Amino acid sequence: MRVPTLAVLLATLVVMLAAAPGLAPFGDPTAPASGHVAGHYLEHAYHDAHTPNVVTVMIADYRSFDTLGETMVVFAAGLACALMLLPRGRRGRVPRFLHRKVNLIAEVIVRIMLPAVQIFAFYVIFHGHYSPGGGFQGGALLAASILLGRIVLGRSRSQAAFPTALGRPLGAIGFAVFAGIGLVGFAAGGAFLQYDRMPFALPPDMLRNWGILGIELGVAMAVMGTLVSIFDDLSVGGR
Amino acid sequence: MAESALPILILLCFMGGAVAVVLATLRRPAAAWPITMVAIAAAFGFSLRLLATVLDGGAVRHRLGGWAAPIGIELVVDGLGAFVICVVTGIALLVGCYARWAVRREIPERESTFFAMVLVLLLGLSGIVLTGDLFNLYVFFEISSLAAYALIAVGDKRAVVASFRYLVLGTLGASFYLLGIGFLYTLTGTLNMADAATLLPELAANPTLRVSVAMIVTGVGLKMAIFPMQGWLADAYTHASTTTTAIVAPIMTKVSAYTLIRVLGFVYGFDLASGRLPIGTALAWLSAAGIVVGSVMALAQTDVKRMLAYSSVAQVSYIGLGIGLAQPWALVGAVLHVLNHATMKCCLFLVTGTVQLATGGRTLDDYAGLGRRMPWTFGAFTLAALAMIGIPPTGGFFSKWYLTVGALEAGAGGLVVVLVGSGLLTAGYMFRLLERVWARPAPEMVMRPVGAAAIAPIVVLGIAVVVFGVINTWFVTRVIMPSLPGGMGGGVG
Amino acid sequence: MIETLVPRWPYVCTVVLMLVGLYGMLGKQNLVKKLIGLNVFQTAIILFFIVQAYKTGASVPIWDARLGAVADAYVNPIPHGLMLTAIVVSVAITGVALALLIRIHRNFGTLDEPELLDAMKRSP
Amino acid sequence: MIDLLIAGLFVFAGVAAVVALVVRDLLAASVALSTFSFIVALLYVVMGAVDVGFNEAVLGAGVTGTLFVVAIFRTRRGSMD
Repeated sequence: MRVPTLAVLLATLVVMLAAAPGLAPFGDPTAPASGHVAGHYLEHAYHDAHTPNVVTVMIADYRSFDTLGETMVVFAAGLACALMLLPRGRRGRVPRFLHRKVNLIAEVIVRIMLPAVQIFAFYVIFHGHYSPGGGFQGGALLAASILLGRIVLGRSRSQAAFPTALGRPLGAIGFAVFAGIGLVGFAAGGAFLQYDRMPFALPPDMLRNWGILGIELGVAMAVMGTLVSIFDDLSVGGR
Repeated sequence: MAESALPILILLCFMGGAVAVVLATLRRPAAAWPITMVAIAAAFGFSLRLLATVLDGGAVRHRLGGWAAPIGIELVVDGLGAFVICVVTGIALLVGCYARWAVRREIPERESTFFAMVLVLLLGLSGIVLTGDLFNLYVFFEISSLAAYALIAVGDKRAVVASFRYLVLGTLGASFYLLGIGFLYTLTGTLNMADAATLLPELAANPTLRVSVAMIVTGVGLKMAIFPMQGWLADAYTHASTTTTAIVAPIMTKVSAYTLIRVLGFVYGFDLASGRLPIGTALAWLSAAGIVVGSVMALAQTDVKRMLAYSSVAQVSYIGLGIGLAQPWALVGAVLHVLNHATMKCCLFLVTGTVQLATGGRTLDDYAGLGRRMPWTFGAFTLAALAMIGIPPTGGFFSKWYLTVGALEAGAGGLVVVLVGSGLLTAGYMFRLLERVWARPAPEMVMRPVGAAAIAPIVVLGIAVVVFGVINTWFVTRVIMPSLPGGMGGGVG
Repeated sequence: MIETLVPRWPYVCTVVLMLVGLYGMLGKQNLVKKLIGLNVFQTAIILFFIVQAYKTGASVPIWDARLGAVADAYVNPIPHGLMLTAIVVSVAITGVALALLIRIHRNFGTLDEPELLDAMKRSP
Repeated sequence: MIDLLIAGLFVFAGVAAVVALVVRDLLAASVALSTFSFIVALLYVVMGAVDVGFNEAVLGAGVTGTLFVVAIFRTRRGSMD
């Protein structure tokens, strides 16, 4: 190991250990971080958005702008891969592991698994209000099912299920859905992403509930489209 | 504090622009540039409007989702923020005008993705400036960095290696920043900047607080290329494509510098940040070292773009020095230098790009006699170069003047020596170049034509360098002083 | 020293993981290894946040009629929400970095730092 | 009891991380990285962060691993260290 590396490692170790005395002990329920804003979230989230999962309310309502930025990060990563690896390869010049002979056992198993994975993914998206999960996890599961198809079922069949050219536009549309839902309340005179100002005849907590579901769908579309497009760019792009 | 929709409108311009570019270019690839320009122009208009609003009525905010501050995220803009956002969008508008010509020549097949990526970069940088939430700032930090990695990778053959190095170090910096706000959060339970600022003074004796300051300064300093973390910058700027360098170099490090001012000045407060751990002094002296190293390295280069990249290290360190001194005049100089350095560095990099695209030349000797072949371009170049050295009445003189006054008032004689000495070094490498440009005979060679749309932004920037120098007192008294942290502006008198 | 560290032992564990990641990023010569180090480092930071959110004996932050809206009954949800974002960011960065690695390999034919420096010297 | 579980998972995570950095076969290293992510996802769940654990399992262990494998197939499998 070279000297500068060792110096950085030692410096980090010393600094991190120097911070220890000011931190709350492990599992301390009275830690300062647990009061203040966190206490407010835990006590009001269900009342505010009619949604039991506090983390979902937090990322999709209280701090939804972070999530919008995060969706932009994913979308930007897709764009970045495209910028670096375009033009994508011509047909027939895909790497060997993507078009070797299809293995019958793998194919049968994957064909049984795929619908299950996709149904589970939709469950994760729509049930994110009540249980762990939401747009990111569901979108990533949908993308994973497509990737599984890409690897096992061969190029032509997996392209028929989800063409490569669809990936990035789907990402853009997902992001637009998210921002568009934010704009509805904004156009009605509220703040950006203020769901309870959306012009529907529902109580505020139900409006937020529906707003959260809408942006989860947008996130899922963006994540699914972008992850598939990143995979396609990495596997066949840039030759 | 007044409510205003302007901050979010600026961000929506860039978000909408990026999505529109991706969707519109599926059918019409030529639509990328016009959409980009409309988005940037609208954002610039909103920024000017925002500056006017803030100067009239004080800071404004926008509560996202309608949630009040520590519960939700809010965008907060004061005089400094409005000033920096105007610099960012203004520079972007000028580079955008230039970009159509350059991108068509350098990377025609990737035009649409490139412009979408530029909008994402601008979204990230504007978000950093506008947000009032520490974690939201991290998200925008990553958006801008991600876009910058991709844009830098589009360049010559070695650009990808430079970009990868930048990615590793940049992610390390962002991670340190995240760790810093993690400590801050465990101490205070909040992520809102204003809320944290009210909670922190009680915790002054806490060792974790000092570690969190150190982590944040290290993380942001890495993005800002403060010595000894400047290694990534020169390669990244040298090998990236013309448009990338012209847009990344002037504004990206400046936005990081502004982040540092905000976190140190407004969240921790300079007194608290420097208590028992001399963060400010360390930053000032490291910046001084960066100024020397950057200037000396610039003197050693023969590749003009690389020379300017090293000079960026030195110039950004001027800003770091002003922040480190935490003295009112020095801060005025630092903020003013954000504007001046952005203007002149943008002008210089646009000229090197134009020369590279028109003649293929990169080294000092390739510039021999070009002054007569491209009089307008090199007229502006000369003004910007004089501003780099710090010759009155250009803007560069005044920002360095305020910095020197600040260093004298703070009693740091050694730093004054560094500031003056670095001016001499800058004069050394700039006059070496200007002598070749103007005093050598014009070369006999065929040059590709340069469009008027490419020359116009360069000339505008060259004039702006002088204008900003002449009207600098307006910036100082109207914009910067009223919004210095902790009522420091009153102390300047 | 020891008496401050023992009650905070999971924090010390995350610091160790952080150092492992940092070593991979700075000490390894292969670029893929650097990237793996980066991933470990980021994961360690996420772990740090989650460790800070933990409360002994508290439930997961999903509202439960039996527990009611009592803040002390649930784990702190804020670091969880923040780290969801951080995980997605780290995956996005990894994707971009891998795209860069493919380009570097195409341009210079290697991903090992010493060979890469040689190849860069040889190419114009 | 739960502390013991957390400690054990930390040990496994550390071992997986070190293995990911030490093996010379990059494919094995990326598998080790996925393992590391998966163990860390379990740690999150044990500490009550169910959403984060789910996300880490899907994105960190699943998608990242796949992307690594694809990139390694297109570059080189061996590493000098």
